[in-house]
Amino acid sequence: MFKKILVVNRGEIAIRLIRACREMGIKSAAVYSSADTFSLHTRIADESHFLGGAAPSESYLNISKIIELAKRIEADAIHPGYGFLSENADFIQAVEEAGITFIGPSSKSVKMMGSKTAARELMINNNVPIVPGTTTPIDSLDEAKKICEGIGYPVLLKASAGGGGKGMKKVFNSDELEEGFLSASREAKKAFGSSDVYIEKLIQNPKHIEVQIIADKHGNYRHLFERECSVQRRHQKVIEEAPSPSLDQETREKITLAAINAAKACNYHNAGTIEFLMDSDRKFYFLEMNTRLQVEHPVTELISGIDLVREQINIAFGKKISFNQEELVILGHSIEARVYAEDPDNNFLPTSGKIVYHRLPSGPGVRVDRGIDNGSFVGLNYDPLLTKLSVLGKNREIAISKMNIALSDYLIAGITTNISFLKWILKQDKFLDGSYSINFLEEEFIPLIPDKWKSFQNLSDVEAAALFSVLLRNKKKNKFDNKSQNNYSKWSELLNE
Amino acid sequence: MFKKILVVNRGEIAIRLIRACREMGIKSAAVYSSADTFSLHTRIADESHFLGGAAPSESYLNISKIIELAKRIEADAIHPGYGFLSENADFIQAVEEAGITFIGPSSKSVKMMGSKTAARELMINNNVPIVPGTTTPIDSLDEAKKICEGIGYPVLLKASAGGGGKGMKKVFNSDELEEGFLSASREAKKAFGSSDVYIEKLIQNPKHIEVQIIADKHGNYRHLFERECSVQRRHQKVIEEAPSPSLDQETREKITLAAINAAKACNYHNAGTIEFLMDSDRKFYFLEMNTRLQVEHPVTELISGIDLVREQINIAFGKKISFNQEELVILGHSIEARVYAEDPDNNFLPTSGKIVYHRLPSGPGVRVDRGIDNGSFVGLNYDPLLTKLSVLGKNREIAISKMNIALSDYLIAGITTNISFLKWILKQDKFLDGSYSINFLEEEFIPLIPDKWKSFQNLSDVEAAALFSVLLRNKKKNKFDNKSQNNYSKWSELLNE
Amino acid sequence: MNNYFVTINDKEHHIRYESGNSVEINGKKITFELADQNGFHFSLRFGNETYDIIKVQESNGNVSLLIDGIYYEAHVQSDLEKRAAQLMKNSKKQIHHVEVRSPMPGMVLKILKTKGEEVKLGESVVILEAMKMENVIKSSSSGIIKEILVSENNPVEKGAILFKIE
Amino acid sequence: MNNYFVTINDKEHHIRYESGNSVEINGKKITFELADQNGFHFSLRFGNETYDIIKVQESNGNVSLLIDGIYYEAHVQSDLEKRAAQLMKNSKKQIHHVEVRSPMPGMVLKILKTKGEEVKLGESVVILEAMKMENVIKSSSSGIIKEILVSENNPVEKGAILFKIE
Repeated sequence: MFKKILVVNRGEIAIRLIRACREMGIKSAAVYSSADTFSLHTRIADESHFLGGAAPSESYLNISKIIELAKRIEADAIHPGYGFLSENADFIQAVEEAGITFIGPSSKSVKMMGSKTAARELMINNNVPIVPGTTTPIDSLDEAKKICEGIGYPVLLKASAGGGGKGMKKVFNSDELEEGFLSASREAKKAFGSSDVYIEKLIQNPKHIEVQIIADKHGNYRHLFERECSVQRRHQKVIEEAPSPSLDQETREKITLAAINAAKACNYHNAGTIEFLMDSDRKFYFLEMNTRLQVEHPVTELISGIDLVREQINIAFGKKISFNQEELVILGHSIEARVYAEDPDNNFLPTSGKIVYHRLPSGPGVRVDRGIDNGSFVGLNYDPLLTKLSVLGKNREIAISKMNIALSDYLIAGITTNISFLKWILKQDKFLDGSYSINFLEEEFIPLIPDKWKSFQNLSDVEAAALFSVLLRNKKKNKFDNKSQNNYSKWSELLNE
Repeated sequence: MFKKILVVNRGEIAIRLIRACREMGIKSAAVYSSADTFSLHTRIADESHFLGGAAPSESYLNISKIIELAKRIEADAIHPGYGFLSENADFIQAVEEAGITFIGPSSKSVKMMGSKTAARELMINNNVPIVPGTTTPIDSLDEAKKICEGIGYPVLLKASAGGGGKGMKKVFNSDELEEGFLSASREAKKAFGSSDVYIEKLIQNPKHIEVQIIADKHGNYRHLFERECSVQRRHQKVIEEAPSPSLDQETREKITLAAINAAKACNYHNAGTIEFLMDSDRKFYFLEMNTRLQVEHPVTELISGIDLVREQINIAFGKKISFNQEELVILGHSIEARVYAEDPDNNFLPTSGKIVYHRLPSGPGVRVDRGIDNGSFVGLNYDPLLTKLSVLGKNREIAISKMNIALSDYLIAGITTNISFLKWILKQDKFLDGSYSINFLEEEFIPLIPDKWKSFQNLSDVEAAALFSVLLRNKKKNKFDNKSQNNYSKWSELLNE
Repeated sequence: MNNYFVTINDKEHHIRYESGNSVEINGKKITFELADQNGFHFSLRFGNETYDIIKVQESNGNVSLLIDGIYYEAHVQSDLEKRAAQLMKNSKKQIHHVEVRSPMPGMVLKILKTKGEEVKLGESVVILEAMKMENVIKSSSSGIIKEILVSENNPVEKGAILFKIE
Repeated sequence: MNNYFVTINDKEHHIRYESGNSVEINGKKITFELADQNGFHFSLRFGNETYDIIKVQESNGNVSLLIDGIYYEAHVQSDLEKRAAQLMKNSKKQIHHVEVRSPMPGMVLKILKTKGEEVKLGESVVILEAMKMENVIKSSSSGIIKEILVSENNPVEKGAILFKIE
């Protein structure tokens, strides 16, 4: 087995990977930027190495520094996690050329799937259904206009090299096209260095269904069922579940088969995810393939009993997949909620601060993947994901119930998070009956501004006023320790009269 | 379903039960003594009620107060947890007579199993193998001498009404009998109010194997496989696992059948545990039946996927068991470690203090059941169990590995715990190869005093000295906040020179 | 001063502090038990109900709390402050001003409204580039744009006023 | 004073504090990075190794830490204290006294040794009743019982001296 794995990531996923190494008796090496000097992942790894400044280009995205480090510390494998360099074919090629094993697919597979337009062509050739649209980047606004008239509005403009919702715009009629096209190109250029944009027919109110697959270097392919990730805000997933509440067994068989065909088409090995859009008739269309471990992999691990990271590492080493397709059964229903450092009351903009109090949820059926600890500072340099809460219940109703309890138990002080928002989602009819589409949040949540929380409060106004006043009373008697938080001036004024 | 369940317990098990109520949409009512005013279980319950003083007799053992409370708040069911009143037939009868459902067996079943000697007789009549010995209490030292000569030394003296190791003494020859008999009687009298003691043949180096069973009020009986709980110190379990590393399938079938026969013999309904001793030839002997939820139930829940508390509540309400015997498969290997407020360096005596920092372990396959939180005060009034860490892995090796990581991740400041001791256990050959018996800790650990930790340290002396000196250095520069801890006088002296 | 006014969901409640573990709210006396777990996290009991409370923020008399994980906000004033505010309000002839502030540092990419234009609650007013994303800043109030304090392609600090709405 | 002695596992190490993030140990200079997470929990890095350290206890120069969850203890002395201790030791003719203390409040049920009797490391000396259990107190040293300070059926406080061993 590998002697030492270099984990080129941070936050909760770095910790997930380091734990897997420790479990397998492999030495783990972490990396950190100047913004992560003592972040949790550096403390639990066997060793940790400084890369450079807080800007990703100086640290987590710096290919030459990472390759140099891997050689120097004699790491025989590199795990990229998700984001950062995980789908960067140049990086993978550099790793391969340095004689180090990349825990992931070959650079060739990644290249085949890296361009959305090339991937669409590949799917067409392999009988995987795709959304009608262009397979090559659009050169000009004129060309865009012609294409849109061809496939009919509404359409979706997408960055060719994109992901995570950046460079993605919906256009409902020809009047909106110009602004949408320019905005998408600008964002694409800034986020990915290429302003290439392509056009797709917009499937209205679709569900986001994705299939987890895994493949080894011996030509074995397995699927681990589907996940539903339609609870999205600006194309960022917020809550995921497995299995999907909307799939029947027939569609499950079709969609998992399509996913395996997609993986075979690019001669894939490693864990991977094939994303589909599904319309209300359960017709599904290939969206893209993520050639890496996915943020939401815990829900699949929980319902399948398979450790995907362990499989990834074994596969990269040349071992075969440890299970047969027939052995897998769906063990229950799993839900994941992403706890972000962002403020639902303030356009979901990222928040920062020092975590002065952190109470994790616990109990049967609760899994916590977290990147933070008491005392951690959360800055604005990186993805605002703090913690993933996942639950496993015998059925969906129990899973929702467990998630509600876990979210209530999770207390964080010192930074604003989206926990209240997550709890709000779990109470919505469209979520409870499973009918939600990817437009759910935009339709249901956004119009509530600014009174969105009130419907959710379960104390009467008098009860709440009483609670506030008792805390005031307490403060009057015992001066607060204001060292770790700010903005207390007014409160103090009130009490010092 | 029940409208409101009164949970008559405290600590981690009260929290486990309150969570189950919340999951099932049942109102939960907690109780507390003056030592538990704001303990975690009172905060997560829907309502909480004061019982009385810190002494258990004034609160958690006060039958009349509890019955009065249950009536007043209109609880339609009572869950006793484990310990306290959970196996008190008088209490159960009082609950039954008050027209409230007891979530547990009938008082009649408990009475049948409550006296160890009566239980032994019942087992003999139902073809469940028992350890040779007396079935009636011993009246005098003379009688004890005669019996011991009959069954042969070594013998074990046990309190008839006992449990948890109290009133239990090993006697290896006739010289030791008098002291052992008197000591066992004394302890029995103090702990249980009755000095009745009986005598059993001592099985040397046995394993403690117990079978989880569950039965409903419709005559359905199921077993949920076995647990091995041989890692014991003074008859208190420390680490448990499921399945047992020492059982073969043939013995598993025999012992689970014997367990179901034992449960049938007392016309049982509810979750219950039949404890056996198993010798090196895998011959097993009935030890006792615990007519309640067991501390170590999480390992069974993890390997079976069954929620035992949910089943208990449904069964008490009159529902049938939710699964068939054939549906159950062993999903993996599970281990539980009990984190106690006790000092392994000081005869394992209980410790107390305020928890000023609490970092819970997390990650895939880790379950945490805890009764404490940041800021909790741990006193000496009750059982020193703080937290149960349980893990599920595909096999025993992975489970051990996960437990090692969980124990490393679990940091507690403000109170001495046995975490180091638990880590020590997980490194021992006899634990790793599964050959340990119930004498394991006494034979392996106790002789190490007082240098037991040194073999376990993985830093060189110089490295450790460097760490100590850096902390000293830091202290010199930045004065500590000494408010929450004491005993810093000398340290301050050192630095103020 | 022992008199305070707590406004929640636009309803004002009169609080009078009593001695010991009791306060009077709207003339009704209530008793409580309170535990300060660590300065930010409190446990509070009224009767049989126990609440875990996390203080989220407080500034200018606006206090927000998570009570058993659910978000509440209130405006807290002493009677002195209340009278002062009343006077201010009268002198300003009850014109309601709202400032739309930048929630984070970034670059103003586009300003979608002009001075004097009408704007509705929730309508987009500025596109701010931050975190490599284009973030749409929406108006937190309806009214007329009175003043625009930023310009396109210029950076803004967190908390900087973008617009004033009347 | 910048000179200290840290004794771990009976080996003494000489520490000299340097300026900035470095100390000298046994003549070798090492640099470090340290983060005080909350007064009890520290993160410390030497080279590529990062340690999570929890302070367990400190009294009379004896310091115990959990370093990545593993227990370590050390005796820390300044050079002044070291010299004082040496003098004390010489004046007492190197007789080593050990006191066996009660680890918790309880009732002395039985005393198993008499004055002048020999006792071995780990041997039982007292049976203490506490928490409704009979707790056997073992000797933390070998030697001769010099003095017994408690009697049967009498209560003892936590930390009270039970025996002195010479």
